Amino acid sequence: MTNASEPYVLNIGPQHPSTHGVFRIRVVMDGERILDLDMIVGYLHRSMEKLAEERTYTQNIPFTDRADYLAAMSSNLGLCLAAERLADVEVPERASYLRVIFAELQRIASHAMANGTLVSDAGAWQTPLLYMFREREKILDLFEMTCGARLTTNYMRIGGVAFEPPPEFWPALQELVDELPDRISEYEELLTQNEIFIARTRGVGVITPEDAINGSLVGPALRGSGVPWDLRKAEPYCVYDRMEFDIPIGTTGDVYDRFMVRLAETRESVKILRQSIAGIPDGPHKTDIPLALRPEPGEVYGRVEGPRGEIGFYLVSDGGPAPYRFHIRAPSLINLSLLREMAQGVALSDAVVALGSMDIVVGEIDR
Amino acid sequence: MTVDLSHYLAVSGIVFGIGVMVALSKRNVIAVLMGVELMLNASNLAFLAFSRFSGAFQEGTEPLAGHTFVVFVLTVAAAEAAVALAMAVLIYRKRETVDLDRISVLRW
Amino acid sequence: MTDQPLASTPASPPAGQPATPMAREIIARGSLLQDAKNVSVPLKAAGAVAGLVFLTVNAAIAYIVIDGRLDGEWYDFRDLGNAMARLRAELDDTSAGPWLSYWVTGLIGGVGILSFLGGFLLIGSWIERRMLARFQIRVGPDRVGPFGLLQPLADALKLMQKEVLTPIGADKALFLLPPVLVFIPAMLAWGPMPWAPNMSYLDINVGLLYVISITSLSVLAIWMAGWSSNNHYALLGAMRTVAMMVSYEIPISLSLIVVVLLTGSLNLGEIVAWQGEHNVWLGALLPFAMFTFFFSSTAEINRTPNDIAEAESEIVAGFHTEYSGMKAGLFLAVELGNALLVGALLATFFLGGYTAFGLEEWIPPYLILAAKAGFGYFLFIWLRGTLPRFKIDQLMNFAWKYLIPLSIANVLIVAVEASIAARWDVEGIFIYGSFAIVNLALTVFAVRAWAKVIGYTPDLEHPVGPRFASKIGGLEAAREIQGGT
Amino acid sequence: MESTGVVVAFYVLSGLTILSALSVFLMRNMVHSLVFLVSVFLGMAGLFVTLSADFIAVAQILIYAGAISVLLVFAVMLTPLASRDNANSLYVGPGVILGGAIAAIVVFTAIDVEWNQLTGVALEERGFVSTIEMIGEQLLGRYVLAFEVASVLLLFALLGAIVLVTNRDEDDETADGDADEAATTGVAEDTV
Amino acid sequence: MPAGPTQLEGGRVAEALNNAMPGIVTTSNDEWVEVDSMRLGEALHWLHDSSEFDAAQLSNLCGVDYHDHFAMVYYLQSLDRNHQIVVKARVADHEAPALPSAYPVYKGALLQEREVFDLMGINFEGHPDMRRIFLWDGFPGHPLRKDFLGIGEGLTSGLRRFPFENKENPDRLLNRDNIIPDPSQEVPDGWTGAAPA
Repeated sequence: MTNASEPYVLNIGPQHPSTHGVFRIRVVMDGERILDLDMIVGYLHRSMEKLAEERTYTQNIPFTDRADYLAAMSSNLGLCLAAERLADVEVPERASYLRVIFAELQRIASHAMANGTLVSDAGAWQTPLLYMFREREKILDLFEMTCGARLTTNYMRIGGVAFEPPPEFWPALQELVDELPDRISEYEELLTQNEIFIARTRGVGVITPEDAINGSLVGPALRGSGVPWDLRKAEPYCVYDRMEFDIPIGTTGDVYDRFMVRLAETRESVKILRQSIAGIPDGPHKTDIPLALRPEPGEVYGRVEGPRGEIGFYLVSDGGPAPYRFHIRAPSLINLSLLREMAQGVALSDAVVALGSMDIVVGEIDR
Repeated sequence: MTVDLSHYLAVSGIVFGIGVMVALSKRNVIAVLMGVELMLNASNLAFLAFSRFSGAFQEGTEPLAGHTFVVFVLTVAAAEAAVALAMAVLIYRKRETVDLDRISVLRW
Repeated sequence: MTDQPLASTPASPPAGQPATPMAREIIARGSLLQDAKNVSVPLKAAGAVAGLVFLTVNAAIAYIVIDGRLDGEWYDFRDLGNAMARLRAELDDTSAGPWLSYWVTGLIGGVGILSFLGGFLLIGSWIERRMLARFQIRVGPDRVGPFGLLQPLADALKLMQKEVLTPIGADKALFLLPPVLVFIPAMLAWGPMPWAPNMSYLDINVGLLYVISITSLSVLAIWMAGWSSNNHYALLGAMRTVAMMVSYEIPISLSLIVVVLLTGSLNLGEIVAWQGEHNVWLGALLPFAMFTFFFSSTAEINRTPNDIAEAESEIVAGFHTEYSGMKAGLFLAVELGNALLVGALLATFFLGGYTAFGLEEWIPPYLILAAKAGFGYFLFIWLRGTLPRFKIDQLMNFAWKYLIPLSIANVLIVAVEASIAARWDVEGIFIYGSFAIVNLALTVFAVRAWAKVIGYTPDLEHPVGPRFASKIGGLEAAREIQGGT
Repeated sequence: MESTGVVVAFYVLSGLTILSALSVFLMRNMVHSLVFLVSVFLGMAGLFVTLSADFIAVAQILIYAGAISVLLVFAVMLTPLASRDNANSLYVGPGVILGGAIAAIVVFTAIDVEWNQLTGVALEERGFVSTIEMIGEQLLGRYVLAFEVASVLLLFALLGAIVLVTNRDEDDETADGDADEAATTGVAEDTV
Repeated sequence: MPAGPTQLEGGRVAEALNNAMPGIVTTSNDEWVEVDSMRLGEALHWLHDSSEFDAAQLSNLCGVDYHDHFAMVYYLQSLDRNHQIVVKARVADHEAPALPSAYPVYKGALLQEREVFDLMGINFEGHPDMRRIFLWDGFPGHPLRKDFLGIGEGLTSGLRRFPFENKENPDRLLNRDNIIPDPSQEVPDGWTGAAPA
């Protein structure tokens, strides 16, 4: 009865089960259908970019943990790469391998979280989420035994990594890598053939490749639309140029494709983990840098392929020990550029699932 | 202390009268429909009372004719409510009002 | 970000005063014990009397069940109806007359049902949470009491202590009523349930219609709850519930009309007796009706996969978003009770009720029925732990385009079979066995055929796994890959 | 009917019914009067039970309290907030007078006329008879033509309701509205 | 060499731009090309449409405050060619800075420009809804400007020396050199800037 009911305003969030974090949407609805949508963020704003101007480059690494608290390793790596390129710091090879290992582990953990919450938004009462937390717990245990922290790791350093992993790290990692493919196929059996899940996600929140590129979408959101773009191959950092892996891409760019792309990327990450475990050389795990790193004046934009896409760091140095300008290019925020177009005219249930498929982290949106 | 046919008929008559009041004096189409439903209920009660107290269960007499009539009344009431409410919704869509004082023309 | 201006620092409270108005209000409100002290004396007395009556009647039931003797004479303890009959006979002989026996037996029966349900509500949530934990490789509640058995009690106490809020702008009267109004049908619907050959609290001829109509009453209470909450989530949930319930009344009625056609009675006891006498479960004869009843019931009582009325990921808690404290507790209790009720109805209509192929001669039939109802309840938990949620339009389409036409066809087919069974007096096993086979084949065929007719095909030709690209690229590469396949 | 239970039940139920009907007339809020209308239906069902019309009572609950009231709910929710008051029209005076006159006349007639009816023991010994079989036989025996006509009427009411409220310009995804008019008639059809 | 590995020569982009639209490029070096701020829109549009550069995606966008002017930095990238183009625009007006919005060309600029407007105070003309995104309406000032803390002309709130690098004069993070001494209350000589015990 669309034209017999009056439009009304529904206020979703800041505390709502399906806005992962303190994220608020003001929706104008007509019955079950969304007419207009306004995104209200900033409840978690900590003004990191301003604070960073008063800390040295090394002191800024913890901020990147707090920005994307689900993919701390990748954010650390991004800042370290940018700062190294700015200050011409050489990174030993073992450190690069360690960085690859931890970044891929982080990717697997983050994708497990993203897919689990997506399925919870589709209404499965947390069962897939908790299944996917199994491997995430194991990965976080690996982080803990290496750097002492599970979530905000603060592990990467300019010129390498902070610590050498303990000897019991490697057998645990090998065991995890051996069991991961079976687990992933378990999830595929659990969900990808489930007709209710397919009916909820196929054809929902479709993004065409043109819109995805023009809307600055990155990561699985871009690859789900069928654009084979991955920074690990576009400008290979660390030792990704030596790794053999493929880029999974979707077909129609709907929620189901993003889900499947994330699931397949975990398989590719397992491949990369195997190769890097096989090929990691001995040697120092970091080069010593001066306590007060003073790059000569200049600017740099370093970027890595995080679980949510391109995490970029734009640093301007004026010769001082602290960056003159410190900007984080947050994929979670920029992937939401198309949220309004995606949500207009669809039902509330579809909008919730589409938002979940963009895999936002509010700490990174607000910074 | 006893209860017989006249009591039931009295209750039926009172409810019917209230139904007439509602149906005649309300401005909202839906309220008028409520009055009609009240009247139908009252008539059902009268049917059942007659059927009960006039030896409906006797052999030879017409068994439960009143009940059968009530079944038909229920049927017609359901149909009438469905169509009337559909028309009310349609009128609101076309005329943006369900006020009987403002709905003065039959075709538009 | 938001629209409010800069927050000014609050003035420091005077010494000895609680800091915030909220704290002052809480301290002024006092604790649960103080509230209990403030209850007026007659209310206390009435509560004490009611509790005493409840306990004594329960003790009487326990005595009858355990001791199994009534004035020195043994009776068949497998059927408590006999005990009630004896008791009624004893009381009829007394000078008080028949009304005393009516009241006493009615009170005992009602309190029996209530205490059974209360016991289930106490244990049911624990069962559900533990089973869900097992499904989700968790442990579940295991802290309060042995194996966490006292967890529901702790939850109930917590809910009682919580403040019962009434939102601003809510319709006070209509907001107060619904928790009670949804509780009443959930209790009444247990009336005609046959626990044993003559052990049924409300043995009426229209039992089946009675169950349908009574359960259809709760939709109004739910709508009142959602409408009076002055909350858009609640209103959305209420309207979803109303639309879904009136849509799924029809498949339920049709699937039960089939049962009536075969058994030739609306009386639940006779339906069960028919199954016991022919040694056949109607579920085997009418697979499609059983599926329709089960699926539609999940929609009626808001269980996964059809719990769109309280979809926590879309509309926070649906129609009872604004309810807090014991009011919300009542809603949750009604959900548990309804799950068990649907399990019991499923057992009664389709799984042979209290009969179990002669086993009811040896173990009490009411235990058999309770076991079958528990099985239905387990099915609900299983679904909840496994399946995602539908969308409301998908549910509506499923009801109107799929269930209802097939149910009508089912009614026609079973009418023909019933007339056949009525005319031929062949050995029951042959004719009903043939019916079972025919119905199963027809169901499988008709489901697939109708799916083709209405153009529903599961979307599996879409490549389930994503494609893989070995080289990067942009729009051109994407178009090329799309064109390549 | 002298038995105390029936007498008490009659007076309680009739009081409930009449008071609820009056509040349907008096309530200023459409939703409140709708709730009272439902209680009128339930009280009527109770009165039917005292008349030992079990099938009709249950059908009353199912059709009126279960279906038609839900239909009214949808009609009320689909009309805007502005027109949800239960205001009286210009004809309130004549309406009240006419309704009161009808009620008075019927009550007077009912009490005054000496009905030729069974009472007391003659009624009690009839006892309670299950009405379903007899109604069924009547519907498919003597009144079969009326039965068919009623079913056809229901079918056309269903189709008409669907046709009336279908949006022709735009397809309606969540087919609430037309679904529910159809639902009500469908339920009624099943129970007949 | 801080330039990105796939970054294009600024000079090449500059001459291509100048051939297409004479006089649009103000300066350029091997990293970036700076265009006339008023004609930024058409420059982005040309780069987006040109088959040679094919700047299909706006990768990153941020503003820098240089005390007397702002610099807006646009990182455009071509996914098919796999290269990156850095376009800068100089916003001379430090009081009421304004720029043409990139939204008509790149939808991805929607939220990034709102962020810049919120934190840096640069107003983008042609943006569909130019509102604060993180901070609430009525928040005084724009935090990412160097003069946000009111430290005064030419003095930044940045870090001059690494803390405790200079043993005899340990600094707090906010350097005392950056603070204009308030004549009303003179800084005592013994004040080391360390946190009071």
